[in-house]
Amino acid sequence: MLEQVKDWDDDFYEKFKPIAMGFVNEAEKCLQCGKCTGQCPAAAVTPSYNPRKIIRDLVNGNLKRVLSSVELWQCFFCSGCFSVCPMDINFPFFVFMFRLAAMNEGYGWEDVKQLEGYAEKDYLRKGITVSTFERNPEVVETIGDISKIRMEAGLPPERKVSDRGLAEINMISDLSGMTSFMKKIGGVELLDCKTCNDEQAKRCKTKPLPSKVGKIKTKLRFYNYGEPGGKAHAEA
Amino acid sequence: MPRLDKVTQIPKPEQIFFFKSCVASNKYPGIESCGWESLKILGVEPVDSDEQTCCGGFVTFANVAAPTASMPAVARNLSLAEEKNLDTCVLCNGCWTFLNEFGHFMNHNEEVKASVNMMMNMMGREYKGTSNVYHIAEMFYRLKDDIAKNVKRPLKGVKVATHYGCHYLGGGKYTAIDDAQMPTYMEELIEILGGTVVPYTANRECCGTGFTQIINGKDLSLEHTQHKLDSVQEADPDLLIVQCPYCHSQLDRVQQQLNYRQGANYQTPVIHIAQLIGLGLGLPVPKLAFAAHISGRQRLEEVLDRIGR
Amino acid sequence: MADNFLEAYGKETSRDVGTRTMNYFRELFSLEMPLGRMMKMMPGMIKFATASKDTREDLFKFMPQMMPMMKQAFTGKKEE
Amino acid sequence: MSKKTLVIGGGIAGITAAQKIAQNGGEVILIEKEAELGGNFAKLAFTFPVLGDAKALVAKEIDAVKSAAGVEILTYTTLQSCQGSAGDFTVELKSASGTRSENVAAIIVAAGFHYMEPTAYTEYSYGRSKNVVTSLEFEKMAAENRLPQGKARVVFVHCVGSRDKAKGYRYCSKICCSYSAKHAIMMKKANPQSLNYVFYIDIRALGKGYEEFIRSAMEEYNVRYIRGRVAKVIENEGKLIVRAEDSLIGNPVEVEADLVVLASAMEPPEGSRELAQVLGIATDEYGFFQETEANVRPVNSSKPGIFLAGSCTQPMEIAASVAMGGLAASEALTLIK
Repeated sequence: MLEQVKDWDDDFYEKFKPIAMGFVNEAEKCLQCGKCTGQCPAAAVTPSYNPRKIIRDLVNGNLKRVLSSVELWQCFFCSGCFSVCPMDINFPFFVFMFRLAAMNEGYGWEDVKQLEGYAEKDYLRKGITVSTFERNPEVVETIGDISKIRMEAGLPPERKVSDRGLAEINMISDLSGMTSFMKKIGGVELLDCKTCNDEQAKRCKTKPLPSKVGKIKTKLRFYNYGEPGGKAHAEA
Repeated sequence: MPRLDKVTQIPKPEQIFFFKSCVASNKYPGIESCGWESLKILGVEPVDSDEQTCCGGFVTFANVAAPTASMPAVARNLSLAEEKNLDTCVLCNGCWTFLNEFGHFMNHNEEVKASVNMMMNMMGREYKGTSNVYHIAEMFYRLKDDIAKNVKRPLKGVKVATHYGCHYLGGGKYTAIDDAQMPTYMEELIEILGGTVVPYTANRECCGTGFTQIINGKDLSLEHTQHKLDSVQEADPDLLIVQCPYCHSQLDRVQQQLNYRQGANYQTPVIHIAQLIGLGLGLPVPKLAFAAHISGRQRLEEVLDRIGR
Repeated sequence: MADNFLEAYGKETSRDVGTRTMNYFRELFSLEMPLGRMMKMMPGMIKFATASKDTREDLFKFMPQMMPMMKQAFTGKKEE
Repeated sequence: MSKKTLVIGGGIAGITAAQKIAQNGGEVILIEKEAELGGNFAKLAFTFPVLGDAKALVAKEIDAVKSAAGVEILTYTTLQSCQGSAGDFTVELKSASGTRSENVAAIIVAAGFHYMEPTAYTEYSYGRSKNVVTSLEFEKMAAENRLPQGKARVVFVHCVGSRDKAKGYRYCSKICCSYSAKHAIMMKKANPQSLNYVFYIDIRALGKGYEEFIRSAMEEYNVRYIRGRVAKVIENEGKLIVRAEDSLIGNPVEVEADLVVLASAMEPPEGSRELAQVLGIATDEYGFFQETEANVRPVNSSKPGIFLAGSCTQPMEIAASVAMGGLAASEALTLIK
């Protein structure tokens, strides 16, 4: 499909850099050498994912393509690209910043929704992001009761964060807007898988999730950077 | 090769703020107890605080909130160590990178620091940026001479493979104590404890957790971890050493999942560097809390039988 | 349903998306404290004050610092 | 007043400058810190873009300068100090037998360059695997007939140390594209069964015959050019696994190679900053000697009477070094006559 270069927001990157709190830097120096993609674990399993192309589109200002892509949500945050980058571009920082931008456009909420529980139930209520609760029955069967193991190791049966500590992180959450942001996530209306045709279902990264009526409607993301790979797609 | 100039900068303090990790506390308590006890044996008194929470990086990298929510949480956790005038020792690569990176941003951006401090002041705290953050593996490498003196349970004939973890070496391109592509300090520690280092091809590959990919992009995550585990399996080590509880959880738990899903047979015990040091320093077996491990439990028992319980 | 991102966006250009994104981040990362933002923070502060006795005391200690900011937020002027 | 010229460096630029001055009746002292003349040129097997016998070519030039009247050649000699101004410099030369003082009218600096040791590139397993070599080591292997035999895969990696802010230099070393093509051709000629892959970012083949030379590598010698910087080289059971992105397709690729050749960057000669300090001339941010004006005064250093020649000013090929040596000689001659 033909894209119009005049539609690109050419100076977006220059405008964005100073307000991004120092998280988004150096992308203008990108040589397009491909060293990042060459060592990327995500690119090795799904060829459509390509940090080099995403950086290119960001600098060019082709925001429509970046923000509506599935690929933006496939980064492993391993920082391998940063560790080999000849120009010291810290790409993982770009990813979480532009994921925020994509969410502002209505993309990717279904991915974040699966993580919201950790923040709300564990981080804010207990102060610890990972709880002792095991979802996998096989794990429970193998290891049994974790508090017993803790006690044998000479630790209290449960690690507890003091009430004062909890009050403080809750206030941080309220004051920094995290709480209201999470309310938004809670009210996300997910894609209705019944309306998808086969072709779209094949492209879809989203698995059916309980939907909830709310203000935000998620939009279908696209594989904008090539054909998706990976075992899941090979079988489909 | 470790960057010795960086290693010598690490102090050998009498006390250190022991920063607990979410995964280590709630999934693999052995990491917490071994880290605590080993530091004690090596002459560093760990100090903790029950006000310490999750480091706060999770919410930003999981996109449940903007980085503006992580910064005050990081500042708050660091201020706990600052109140005690101590440096911070973390167990987890994630904590290391988030505390370091966000701390770096606040220290270099006065405006952000001021706005974070406004929030801190409301809670009667202040973030100054004086506490250095060290990974427990860095501390162990700094204290390697003390470790050599205190080995009670030599790992004779135990084949050990290493996995460093991306958030330490990748994110710490300029701040970690070793080279991002060819690290060797864990190998040195293993040799000090008397173990045999087993190299394998995918050593510097990511564990595959992908931070949140294991939750919302499971297929990609498992495929990559399988690639890594295949390579480990080929080298056939008795123990796979990690220095990050999150890598630990991925490499340990995914083995079982793959065995179940595909009828594979991955049985490599995964243990944290703190547990390995604890093992070498002769901590009692319950303190190592191997009961919380899922894969290769039998092999772990065999190793314990061989080197003495 | 649209087949690709160009169809999904229709007549909107990347420039429109860029402007929207910039406005979003400007507000998100703004260190200004206008009235609206301060009001949004109020429930959180009240929650913190009612959590326990020592949290309330700490918050009250902060009040003298708070007043000029409130004033500024209400009047919209920076105090000399 | 002296009529002599001091030439620092016995590489092709210094040799040329000394010859030209001698041909015009001047006297030259040519100092070289190593045992032999010829510099980096003498370490090569072939020239490019025309595959000529490098050893024979440089030997001819060395013979010419050795037999030229009025040229005194001092090997194992370095410059100790330098005083005075254009037309009247007092220099102290240090060798194993002691120091000697000379009065010279002009100085030509032709200190050459150094191939960067890519030890910082741990991702390429350099120093860990014996099958990962620099291009200079490849030249040596070719001369000693130690190239891999049979159906070997050889990977050539461009831009190791060049165009790399993090681990090397930001500049382009200019000649690596061409000499990697030369090496690929040498490999194919020495072992017709070999399969050669060149990983590049851009191909920079400027000048007469260069583009055709690189095209001939692709067209006649079946060298496969893949656009993408190599990300990592891992050793596995004697084989090297090379991972990179084929960035024209946009897909990561893996090559199982027997030999990896790193085209390491040209960097300023060792001790260039110290030499510049002794002479009192300026260097650029990397340590190359700084010319007063890049376009019309390429051989004039920041100090009158001291002239620059060859690759100690910037990465350059042999032909350009020779031309610059000639120009420096004619500038020096104006001070003598």
